Amino acid sequence: MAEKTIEIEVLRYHPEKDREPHRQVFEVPFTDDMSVLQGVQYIKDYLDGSLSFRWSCRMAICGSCGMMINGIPSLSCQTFLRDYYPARVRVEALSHFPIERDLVISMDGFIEKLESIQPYIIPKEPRTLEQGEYLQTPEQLDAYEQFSSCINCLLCYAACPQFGLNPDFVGPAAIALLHRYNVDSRDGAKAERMELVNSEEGVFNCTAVGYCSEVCPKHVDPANAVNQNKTNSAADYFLRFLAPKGGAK
Amino acid sequence: METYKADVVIVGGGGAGLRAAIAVAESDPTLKIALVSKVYPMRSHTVAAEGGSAGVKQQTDSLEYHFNDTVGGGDWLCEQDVVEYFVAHCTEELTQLEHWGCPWSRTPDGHVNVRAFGGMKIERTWFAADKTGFHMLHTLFQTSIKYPAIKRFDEHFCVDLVVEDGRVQGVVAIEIATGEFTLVEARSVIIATGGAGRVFRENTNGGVVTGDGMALAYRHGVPLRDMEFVQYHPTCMPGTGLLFTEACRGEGGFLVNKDGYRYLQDYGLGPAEPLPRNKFMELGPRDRLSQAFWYEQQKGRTIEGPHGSVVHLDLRHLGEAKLRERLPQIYELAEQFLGVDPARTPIPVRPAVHYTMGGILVDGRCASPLPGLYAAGECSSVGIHGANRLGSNSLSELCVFGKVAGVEAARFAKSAGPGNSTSLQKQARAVEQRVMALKQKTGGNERIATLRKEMAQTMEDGCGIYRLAETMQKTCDKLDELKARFKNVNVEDKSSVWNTEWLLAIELEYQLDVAQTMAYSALHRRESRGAHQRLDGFEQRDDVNFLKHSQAHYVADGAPRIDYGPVKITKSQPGTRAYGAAGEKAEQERKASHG
Amino acid sequence: MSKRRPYVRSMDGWWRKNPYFVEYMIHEGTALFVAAYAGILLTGLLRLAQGEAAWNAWLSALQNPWYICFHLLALAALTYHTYTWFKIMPRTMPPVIVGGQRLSAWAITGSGLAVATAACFGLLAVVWGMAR
Amino acid sequence: MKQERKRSNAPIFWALFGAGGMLSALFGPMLVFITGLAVPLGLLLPADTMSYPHMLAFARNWLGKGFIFAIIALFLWHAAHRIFHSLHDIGIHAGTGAKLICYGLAMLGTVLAAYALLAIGF
Ligand SMILES: Cc1cc2nc3c(=O)[nH]c(=O)nc-3n(C[C@H](O)[C@H](O)[C@H](O)COP(=O)(O)OP(=O)(O)OC[C@H]3O[C@@H](n4cnc5c(N)ncnc54)[C@H](O)[C@@H]3O)c2cc1C
Ligand code: SF4
Ligand code: F3S
Ligand code: FES
Repeated sequence: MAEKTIEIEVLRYHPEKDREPHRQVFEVPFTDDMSVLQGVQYIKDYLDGSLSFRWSCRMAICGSCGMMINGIPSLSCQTFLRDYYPARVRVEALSHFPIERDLVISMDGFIEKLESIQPYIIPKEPRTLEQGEYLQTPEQLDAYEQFSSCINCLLCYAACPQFGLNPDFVGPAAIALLHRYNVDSRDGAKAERMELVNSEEGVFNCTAVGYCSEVCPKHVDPANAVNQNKTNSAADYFLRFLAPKGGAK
Repeated sequence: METYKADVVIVGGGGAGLRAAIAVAESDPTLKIALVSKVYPMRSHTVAAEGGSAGVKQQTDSLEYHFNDTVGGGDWLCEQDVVEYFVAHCTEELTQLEHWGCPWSRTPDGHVNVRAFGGMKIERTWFAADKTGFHMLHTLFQTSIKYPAIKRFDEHFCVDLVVEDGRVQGVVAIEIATGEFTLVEARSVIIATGGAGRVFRENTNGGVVTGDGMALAYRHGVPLRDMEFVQYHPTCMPGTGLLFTEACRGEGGFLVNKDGYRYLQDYGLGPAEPLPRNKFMELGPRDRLSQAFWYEQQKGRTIEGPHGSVVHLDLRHLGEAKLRERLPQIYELAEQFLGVDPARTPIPVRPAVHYTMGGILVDGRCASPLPGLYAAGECSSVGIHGANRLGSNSLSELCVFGKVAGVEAARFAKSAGPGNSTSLQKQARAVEQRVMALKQKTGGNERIATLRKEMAQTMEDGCGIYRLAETMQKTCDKLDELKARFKNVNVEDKSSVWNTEWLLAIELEYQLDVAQTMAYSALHRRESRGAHQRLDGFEQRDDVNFLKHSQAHYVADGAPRIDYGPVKITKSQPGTRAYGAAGEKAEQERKASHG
Repeated sequence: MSKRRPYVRSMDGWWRKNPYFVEYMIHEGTALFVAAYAGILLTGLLRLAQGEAAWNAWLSALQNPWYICFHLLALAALTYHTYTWFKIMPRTMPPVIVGGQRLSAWAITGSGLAVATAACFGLLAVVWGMAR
Repeated sequence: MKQERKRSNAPIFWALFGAGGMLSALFGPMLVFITGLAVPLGLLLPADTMSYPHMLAFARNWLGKGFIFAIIALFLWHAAHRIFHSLHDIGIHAGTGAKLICYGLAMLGTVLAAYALLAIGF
């Protein structure tokens, strides 16, 4: 019996050789339970060792294996070849990011953004270890838990045209994480973080396209975080003259 | 070559490495810390841990119970003084994580909730739904951003340690994005590179879990301890090996064979009851459960699937609502990867390699015999897991001993004098030449993937759940052969930017070293203990000859030399390791004899 | 020297490449009709200020088939705007908790649409009442 | 580590956009139907619904004035904001120019509406 195969078309780019990206098609043995990641791994192992991509966990939690699969930002480890077979699958580095090589994008910009949002608890009331844990009811947990589920896979950035048009936009995932800390009952630094929300790189770059939430593999709903913060920012903008301390500085 | 001068360099940005970095920063904010990781820290494999992290929390629980569970679970091959320190510091560390923002699941009144876990007498496993490792790792990573003293070298691949004047004084790393080398000088070095599960075929580990740090220390003369103890997790996805957390059983899941029978009751874990009971049935320890699977398979009572035999993990009786709340990730994994709705259909599972109990030999303060070198996390053997790790002890270990390693490395750094930069540079250039040679050489004809596959297969054949001298010997021989063939490996890609083929070759060499230590240590341990079970006349535990830690020493161009070190026993004399009703009886007897 | 040379892809024509974006451009495009319709109303208002003759001229201009056509399209566009406006709504507001449960996205969109329908028919009733 | 960030003045435009969007979502379809279809075609509503006396009275009433002003001005601001962003979206980065035209026209419309409503008297 002839083995079944499937064609995978990969957007290749080698900074030391190519002026611009080009497409290359590989024929890969196909089984029903193979993920796109496994297909790409097969290429690397047996057809072309120079193909570069990131991956690790294979279980949709480490966030490294994001790729455009037939034009849609996806985690390649939880996208299955069977959903395309027998048609060809097109694989490309995540949109809107600079391509370092093949399917590897540059993460530098995102990491800077993540660092800029102060992604840590700045306690409302400091507590010593002897005092034990902060009390936090399941409802209080629920207020931010969804936003804390972000695996930094950057699919949402690849989905967001406003980020593509303006790479300085802080963007969906970073704002979701910012929001996660702002609404955590233990945190007291919302005012500090609002400065970034309010800034020209902040939430108002978003035109509520909403595709970021559509592609998010972890149900974070980053669009919700961004758009809630438009309201917060607008309130802050207009009310700063009224509030005793003038809202955020 | 770029040089960066740090005080402490940490290799590994997983839970242990990040916790260590924060500990250094908090113990002395003036120290410069370099955190080197081959992946962005939040990609580290700690991210995949699902079930939870142990720490005594309830009134009904005690440090003594946690101690006894751990030492008994480890089949008495634990360093008991270290276990004592460990259990005494788990809760504090988990509370610290809570203060840093970890979204622990809560009870209705707002306290942190705990769940049951295998081999644990009382519920003491803190959890954040079924994404505990994910939340711990992101909390640690994001918190680490607060400390300006921590300079990260993300996506930098460490290729060697530099040792000078009898102490370690830095590391050499490749910047993956450029292919260029950096020397990070430091007065002390912490290795936190995680486990080595990927030397096996079917495993729960991520692609990055290749034992690099173990191999680095080993090649510099630090022994790897207890490497024969490799944990098989009983409930993994056939084919890929992806994990269904033990919390599935903690929440009340059943394991049934092809007749729908809860077979664990036949292996000293009964009686079978409808509700989960700690240390009974499905909540027995992993080694026992994996062994029971093996016997079921021998008896032909497993189910044949496309990826080998399976049994069923039955969660149906828990109901969709509870599954979605407590085990949401598991629900999605089953749906997406297997097309199984766990509220309606049992999940096919089989054992797969999960955890490396052994590792870099360190004392209770995380110091290795090589001055200035510390290790923490799965790559280390600090002595708390013995012959079998209990689920949820490892995440706690990352925090407790990550911190210890950080504090100790900071202390060492402050007391040690500066190194001689010129000679460190010289060494680093030699490292660069050696590693570049691997890429530049031509004419090789061995494929990386082929060697890797053969290694993984032979490890599975020889060092599986049950072991025989003959097959272990075959595995040892095969590994020797693979090491020889590695000299002939072909790296097609000669370029600099993001040359992952080159990195895979370097990893493969690390893996072969680590695999050898596992196979040879296993061959030499002529008894059955914990995760190391033999069927060739050594079916019993042998405390007279083998209540000892194995130590594998590096021998250039040869097989590792195995010798043994003592086990520290303080409070708990080796006893029978019993679970289920027998376990309960044994405990009562023990209590009675203590008066 | 670093051999890194990250390649930045062009954004040209991005909105044609994915049906999701095409839909986005269409619902953004409803703004053209909103603007044009506001322009017509503004002209009417200016005419009203100029006196009865001017107003009546504007009123009869509205009977021109081109105007009718435009208003048919505008009706479709504004209805679509209403639909998409409330469809995005759940994405833009804080969670609404009712009886300990989060209100689902569809419940929010549904209520929005219900309110809009009520507003429209309320308006019709008021106009009808005033005209009688 | 923290750099100075420039505060965006978008909230003003965004608030107007949002208000106009909400108003047009609530009343838009019916308004179009009434003024653009029902009245010109003589459907459903009495023939003199939008007769001069009726409308004059309406526009002289405080409530009527407010309604007319809100509809015209906010619709314009809503549309201007979207059109401005869409120009950016399709790659016409006219920047300040486009901004001036879009928001400028909305401003002009607002002023004209206010002027007309004042001219109509009370
Ligand atoms: C699927 C799964 C589920 C688990 N569930 C649980 C659980 O519920 N409870 C529990 O207690 N334990 C659990 N464990 C075990 C536990 O998660 C691991 O033991 C632990 O996370 C290891 O953490 P670590 O910090 O030692 O290493 P890792 O998190 O693996 O990090 C290793 C780090 O080292 C870096 N590194 C490695 N090599 C190099 C190199 N050459 N150069 C530079 N950097 C390098 C990597 O980039 C990475 O940052 C689970 C394990 C798995 C696989
Ligand atoms: S918000 Fe969702 S899509 Fe975006 S990075 Fe996080 S997990 Fe990925
Ligand atoms: S896709 Fe982009 S425009 Fe806003 S809603 Fe999401 S951030
Ligand atoms: S490999 Fe980790 S998310 Fe896909």
